[in-house]
Amino acid sequence: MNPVNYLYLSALLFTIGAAGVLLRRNAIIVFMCVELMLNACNLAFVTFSRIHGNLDGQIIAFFTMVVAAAEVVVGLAIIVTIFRSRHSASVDDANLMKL
Amino acid sequence: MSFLLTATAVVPAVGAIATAAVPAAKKSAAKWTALLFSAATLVLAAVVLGRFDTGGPRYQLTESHSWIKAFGVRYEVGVDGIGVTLIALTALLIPFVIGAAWHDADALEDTRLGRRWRPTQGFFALILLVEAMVIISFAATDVFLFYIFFEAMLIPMYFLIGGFGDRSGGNTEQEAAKQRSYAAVKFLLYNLLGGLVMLAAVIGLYAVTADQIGGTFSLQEILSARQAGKLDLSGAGEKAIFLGFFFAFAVKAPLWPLHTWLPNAMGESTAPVAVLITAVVDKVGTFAMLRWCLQLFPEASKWAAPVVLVLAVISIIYGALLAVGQKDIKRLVAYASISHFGFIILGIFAMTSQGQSGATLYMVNHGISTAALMLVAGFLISRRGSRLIADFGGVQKVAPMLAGTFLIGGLATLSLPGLAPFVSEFLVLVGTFSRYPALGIVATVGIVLAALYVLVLYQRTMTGPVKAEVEGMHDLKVRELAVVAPLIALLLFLGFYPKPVIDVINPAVNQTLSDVHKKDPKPAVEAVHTKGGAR
Amino acid sequence: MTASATVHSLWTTAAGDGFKIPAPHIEYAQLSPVLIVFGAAVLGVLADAFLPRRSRYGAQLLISVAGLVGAFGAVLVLASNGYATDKAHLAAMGAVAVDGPALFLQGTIVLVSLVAVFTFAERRLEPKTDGARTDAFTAQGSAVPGSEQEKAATKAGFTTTEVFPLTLFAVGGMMIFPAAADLLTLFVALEVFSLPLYLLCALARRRRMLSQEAAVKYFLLGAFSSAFLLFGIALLYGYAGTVSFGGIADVVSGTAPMTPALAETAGNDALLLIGGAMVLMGLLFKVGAVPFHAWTPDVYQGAPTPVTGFMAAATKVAAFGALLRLLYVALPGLRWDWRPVLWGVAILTMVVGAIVAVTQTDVKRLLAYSSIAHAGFILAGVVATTPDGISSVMFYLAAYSFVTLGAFAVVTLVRDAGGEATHLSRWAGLGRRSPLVAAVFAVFLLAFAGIPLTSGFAGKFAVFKAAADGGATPLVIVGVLSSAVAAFFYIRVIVLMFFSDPSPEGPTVAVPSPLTTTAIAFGVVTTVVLGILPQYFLDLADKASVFVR
Amino acid sequence: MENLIGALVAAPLLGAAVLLLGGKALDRIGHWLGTLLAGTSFVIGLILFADMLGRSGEHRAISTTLYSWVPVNSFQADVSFQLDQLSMTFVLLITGVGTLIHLYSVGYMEHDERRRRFFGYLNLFLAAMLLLVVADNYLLLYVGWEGVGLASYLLIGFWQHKPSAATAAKKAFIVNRVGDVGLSIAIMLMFTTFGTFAFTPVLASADKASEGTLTGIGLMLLLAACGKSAQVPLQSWLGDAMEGPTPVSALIHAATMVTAGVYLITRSGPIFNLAPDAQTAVVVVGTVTLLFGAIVGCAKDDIKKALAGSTMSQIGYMVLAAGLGPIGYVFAIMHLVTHGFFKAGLFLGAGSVMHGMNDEVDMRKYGALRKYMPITFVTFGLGYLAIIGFPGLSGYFSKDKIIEAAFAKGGTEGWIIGSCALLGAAITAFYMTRVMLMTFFGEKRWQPAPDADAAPSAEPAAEGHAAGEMPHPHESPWSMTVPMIVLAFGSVFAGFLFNLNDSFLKWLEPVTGHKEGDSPLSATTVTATTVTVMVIGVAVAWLVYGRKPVPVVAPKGSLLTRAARRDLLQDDFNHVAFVQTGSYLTRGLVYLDLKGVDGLVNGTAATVGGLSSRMRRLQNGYVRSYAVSMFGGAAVLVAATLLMRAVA
Repeated sequence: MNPVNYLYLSALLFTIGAAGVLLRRNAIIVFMCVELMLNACNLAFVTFSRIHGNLDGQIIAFFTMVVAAAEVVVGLAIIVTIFRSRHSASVDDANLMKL
Repeated sequence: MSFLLTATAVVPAVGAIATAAVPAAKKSAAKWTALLFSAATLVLAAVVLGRFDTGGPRYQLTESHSWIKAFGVRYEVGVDGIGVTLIALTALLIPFVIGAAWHDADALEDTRLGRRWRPTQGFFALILLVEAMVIISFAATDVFLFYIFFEAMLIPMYFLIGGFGDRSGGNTEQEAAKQRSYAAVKFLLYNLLGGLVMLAAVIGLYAVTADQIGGTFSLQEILSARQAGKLDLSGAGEKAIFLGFFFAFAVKAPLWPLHTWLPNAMGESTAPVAVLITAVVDKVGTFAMLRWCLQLFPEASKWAAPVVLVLAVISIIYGALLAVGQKDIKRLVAYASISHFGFIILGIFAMTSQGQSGATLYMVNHGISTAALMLVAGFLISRRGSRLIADFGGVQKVAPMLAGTFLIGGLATLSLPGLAPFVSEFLVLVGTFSRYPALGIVATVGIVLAALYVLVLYQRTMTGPVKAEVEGMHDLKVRELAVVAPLIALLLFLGFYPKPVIDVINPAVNQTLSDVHKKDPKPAVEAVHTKGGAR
Repeated sequence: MTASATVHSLWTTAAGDGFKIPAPHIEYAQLSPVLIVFGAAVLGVLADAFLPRRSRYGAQLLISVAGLVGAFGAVLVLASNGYATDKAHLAAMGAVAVDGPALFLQGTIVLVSLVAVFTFAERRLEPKTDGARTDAFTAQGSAVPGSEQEKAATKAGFTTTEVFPLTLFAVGGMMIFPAAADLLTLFVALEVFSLPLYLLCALARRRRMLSQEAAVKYFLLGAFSSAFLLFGIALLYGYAGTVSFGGIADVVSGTAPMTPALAETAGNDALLLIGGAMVLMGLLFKVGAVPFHAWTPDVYQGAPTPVTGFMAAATKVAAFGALLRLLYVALPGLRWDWRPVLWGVAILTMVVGAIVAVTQTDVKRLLAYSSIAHAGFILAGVVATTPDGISSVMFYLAAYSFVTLGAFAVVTLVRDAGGEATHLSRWAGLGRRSPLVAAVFAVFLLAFAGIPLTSGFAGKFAVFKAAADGGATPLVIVGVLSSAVAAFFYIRVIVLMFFSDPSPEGPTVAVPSPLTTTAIAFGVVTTVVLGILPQYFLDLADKASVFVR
Repeated sequence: MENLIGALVAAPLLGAAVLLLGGKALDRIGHWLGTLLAGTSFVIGLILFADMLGRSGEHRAISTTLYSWVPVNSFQADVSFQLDQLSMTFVLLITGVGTLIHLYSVGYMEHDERRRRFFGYLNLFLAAMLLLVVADNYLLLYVGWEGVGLASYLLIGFWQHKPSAATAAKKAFIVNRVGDVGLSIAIMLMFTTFGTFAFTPVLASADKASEGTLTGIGLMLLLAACGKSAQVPLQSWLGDAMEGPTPVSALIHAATMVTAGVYLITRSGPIFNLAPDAQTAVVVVGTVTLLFGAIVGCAKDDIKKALAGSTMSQIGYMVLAAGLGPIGYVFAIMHLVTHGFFKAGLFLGAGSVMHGMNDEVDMRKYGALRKYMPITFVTFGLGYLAIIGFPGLSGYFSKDKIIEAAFAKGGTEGWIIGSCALLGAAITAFYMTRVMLMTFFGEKRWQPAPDADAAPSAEPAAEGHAAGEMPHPHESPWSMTVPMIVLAFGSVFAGFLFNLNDSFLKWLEPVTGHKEGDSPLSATTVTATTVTVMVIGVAVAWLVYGRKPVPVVAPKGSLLTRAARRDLLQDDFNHVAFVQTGSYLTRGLVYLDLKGVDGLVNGTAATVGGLSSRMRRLQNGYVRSYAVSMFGGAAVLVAATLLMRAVA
């Protein structure tokens, strides 16, 4: 099967993720969509690694997972604090600062 | 290499620091420090004038050090006849400005604000700072060096206008403050815009020289390179660069229609500061046209001359007409100055020796005459606490000396023969007429309007029955007389014996003209010279 | 099919005996600046974990300062040993570059961070709580704003000393960022300095709601952009089969040895262009270029002011460093594709930054927009694509960062009951009440406005000159005009401070400890020195303007 | 000898400097000092005159160069003097009459606390006027030209607290400025044409220049002359100039300054001779003015204004003569001198009358004064006879010559201007007789003195008199009568002496040149006609004002009379044509400057501001919209990159 299809898939996933970021209000879900985008990237990396026949892409995938994990830690921490102080995880409620 | 010019600029700078350093309590000490340093500068300027050899090389007392290699910038100073004259003028006027401004900062003193708040010190320090920067820009022979001080000058001026401005504007104190800061901001923005446009042009100039002789800003190098044919500064690009330069200078000068900042600035600042603006700082603009526009871009200058001349004539008439229409003494003088700057620019771009010598002489005379008129006007205004012409009347009855000096200042402004400005104005007119008769004639009409605005001003303020508010007005004090009298004496002297100044200016003008490859037009017929009289 | 075969063979050989994967060779000495900072950061974490609360502050301050000073020393040593010039090369298996730009920018970042740490450690501005001096950071990040818990924490005099190690981690990341020689390192470094910054933003002592909101916005948008960056990396990898800048450049220029797979992907320019654009976007987000600037004002306003200063200064340096390296080392072959695009971005950034700033009413937001405008000016230098361009940008960054730090440091001083008084109207008449502070701020503003004899002018001139030489005259003209607009709002602040009368219940100017004073003084000195005698530093930037690959 | 020329100017200049700068200490002797210095320069003048007579016709002119004034390459102006017969004539007139009027002023200004300053101004005037006539180049002449203008300005407005005086002074200066434009342009034209503007070379090489240029120069000089000499169309200021103290009117606005225009034209003779069109213009101006002034003179009840009108008309004669070229120059100057005597005398007489009549100027409130001020009556009477050209008196000779010359112009225009000149003579006789009758004859029509501030144009108490008291006419002190007597002598005998075997003609000819015109009428015919019309004029005047009493309140009068009272609507015209349009123009420009030029700038600023606040709204605080902008940005970025590649 032609590996290029995996690329299409990853592009699709990336787009879905991006769309989610733009459309969803709940900070957690927005953040999950970002994670989805990262995973789309991983898929792309692995596919390309397969195409090129070298391991760099797969290694990078591992790095990405680690970074994503770290991001989750920090992100959730922040989101949780703001949820606690506002009793809402909707990103639209967080607009004290504007103009 | 002589450090004389640098010294002349450094002394006032040091003076500024010294003045600023005077403790808060010692107001008068600060004033005397400032006066002392300005006097010292005057002495140095006199030495410079003395050391300047009219027969000598074009640029004298030169000095050259590497400064910012990366930008091809050198610290290069040197003066030709034009520069040295204007440096002398600056150094001459500042002591009078300081003397006239003696009490201008007192109103701002406020012990509640603690010892950090030292307006007097700040005020006089700023004046000296301006002097230093102006002197450097007159002496600079490096485009970049000139540009830096041309721009930096704005900041102290800005504070002088906005921070130490006239408190008699508007009906309330708040209104006055609003007008002041409006004027200051307008002044700064106009000139900053001009400066930034010039910055682009400066960079462009660097790019051009970089292509041909390896980037340099040194006037000497550029001129010699052109002489040697290594550098060709003529073409569309250079025209654009010229326009960049000219725009900045036209704003500073100011030339119609870029003039509207001047009436605000002069109206809202105290008379001495107004003098500083119109008699000293603005001269940098016209001076720069002579030194930078014409010498760097002769071709472009000739190309632009017709338009510039028309604008200049418009300035002359327009400024005069608006002066006639003013209700505010200071604004009237401001518009008169616009008219006069029109004459100066006219003379510069007529590209005849009479025109340019006249223009340079005009810068000097206008400096002195406006100083005389404006300072007296300042004394008048400070007495009445208003600058509206309508608030005065019959002053000559109660304060004849004030009225007299005011009248003489006014007569100088309308360039009455026998007073200095006449010589320069006539030279400009002749110089223009001999190449552009039509423009010369239109410009000549300006002298009628000048008579109109000056005499109407004098009539409304000084003559007629004595107004009640004017009754108690006291005549000029000794300090004030000491400030005005020398200026008037100078006006008379230069009116009847301008030769010394002309002899300094003329060689430089001739060199400039030869840069531009322009010769004075020949007379139509060869006159028979039977005997003496005018040769 | 063949490709898959090779992969299988790879596996099999790897599993087979007698096959050793060589251990990577790391030049620790040449990476010492970064390592020292990270070491200090780890040490800080340990200190926070084990030291008693009272002694943490001192220890943290000591560690951070020592670490940064050490790092700076290391940078100097490397530079003096010629690693900036002839010995420049790629260290750590080609992951990190040790060359002129890297060292120059690392030095700048370290110095900036050192000054920033001073402002972090300032403890005289906030009113004491029960005798305990407090700083700009919340007593307990996890406590809900206004809750009992928070009150208790404040009462107990808790302080968030974690900010120091966090800062050090961020600094470490920033130091790698401009030195990263392959896209992976670039991405990791980005995250390493971004994540701590997200947290730092959330830790303000006053106005915590704003602070947290800023953190959320910064985090979400940051993550979003880094996702783009990563996808861009993926595409570039897909195009070139490698993530090392040099490698990509070779493939682009076609000098790389061709495998059939590579021949196939390298033929597909879409991969290259889209990937390049996405990576570019990730970096432009960090420098705050329009249209990726939206986060800047909100985050600058919400974050604790010392953190804002640190971000505004250091992040810009790092991000622009990375941008330069990417464009000059990895994608020089695409110059004709990205230059026009960056032209557009630069113009947009200058204009939007300058214009929107005109109507700002909050000092921090004002400075945010001004930083956007400045990003535009720097971009003008970036697109010059000449050695001059590189050096001028680096000089500008150095000059700009210290001015920015100083400016924000001054902002921390002007306070009223509610903490810092950042609304412009509150600054009216400051020049009367405390002329010195106002004068200093005026100096910074004039530097921002690019008035001659300040570092701002030298930098602006250098950048515009480079741009003009690089044939970007229109950029120069737009830049000049937008600086005129920009001048307007800087001047407005000066007018406010000096020409308008102080309101009776106006804010007071707190007297800072030597720490902040040093920071401000440092700002003033650099502003003046770089303004009047820039030659030495210009030479430095010039010598250090060659990328290794 | 040459150096004395400088002294000639220096003496009064010194006086001016001392009197104006010197403090109150000088108040007591100031007036005598001023008079002394005026006298000094008169004496110097006499010495130079004697010296000049010592030399033969061609070599009488002397010149000296003090120093180089404005040397700019080919533009070389020197401060250098030239004293030839023409200049000498003026020098003597100026210093002579000047000294007398100084003396007169001693008495006249006795009660004015600013007398010292008055004498300072008078001296300043003398200096400037002398500089004007001894300058040897047009630029230096310009200095004197404006100097006298300044002195005139200061003296007309001497009583500055009177708005009318201040206004009159300003008006005089500004109208003169219009003339100065002409002079400036003329000088520029000379410089561009000849490369110099010194009399000798310019006049010597005039024939080399094209006629067009010369005509241009001539017309410009004429414009200048019109300004200074109150010729139509720039005459409007002279009437108002009577606001000044009477001695001033006598010296400046009758005897000397106003004749400067005639000097200028005569001096520039060689140019005009080669520019017939310019000459025609001069003649026309002169003719029109002489009638204009005469008509105005008929209608005025203010004695000084009436005399002013007459001055205007007399100068009209001179200009007319000067316009005739070589046949007229000499007579123009001759009439100028004789007029200097009798008109000065008349003004001083008028001053003396006012002095005695509580500064009343309205002739309708005079009458029968001959009994009360005999000396004044006699001197004034002699002056009167002189001006109407009573046979044997000076006016008779000079005016008669001019009329002859006018006819001698030949052709139709000769007839026209000749008859105009005759008509003028008739009218002169009429209005002067009118003045005479209304002032000295008939019965008393005196009115109680109006209180000082309500006085129409009354000069402030020259002699303290309470409001409401009847005037008690009396003869003036000797310091005033003596000058009048001397001038009377002048007005009687000057003409006769000048014509004694054409001495004056011989005297001036070397400078101005002279040629006899071929008059269609014999000299005797002309003379006879002149006398006849004079008699007619007198008779008519006697019929109107002599036989029946003069009403104290002026009758409504014919349309012409009313127009003449208003200076033939000249001021009204100026008001509409220049003042009003001008003020509209300036007001319009002020508005334009504010709203237009300045508004444009502020408008730009406002636009930026508006743009800014609009763009601000994009920053709406919603993370997701930020994200959208980023996403969009990224999309654009990608698209752009691809596009670049596509176009490349």
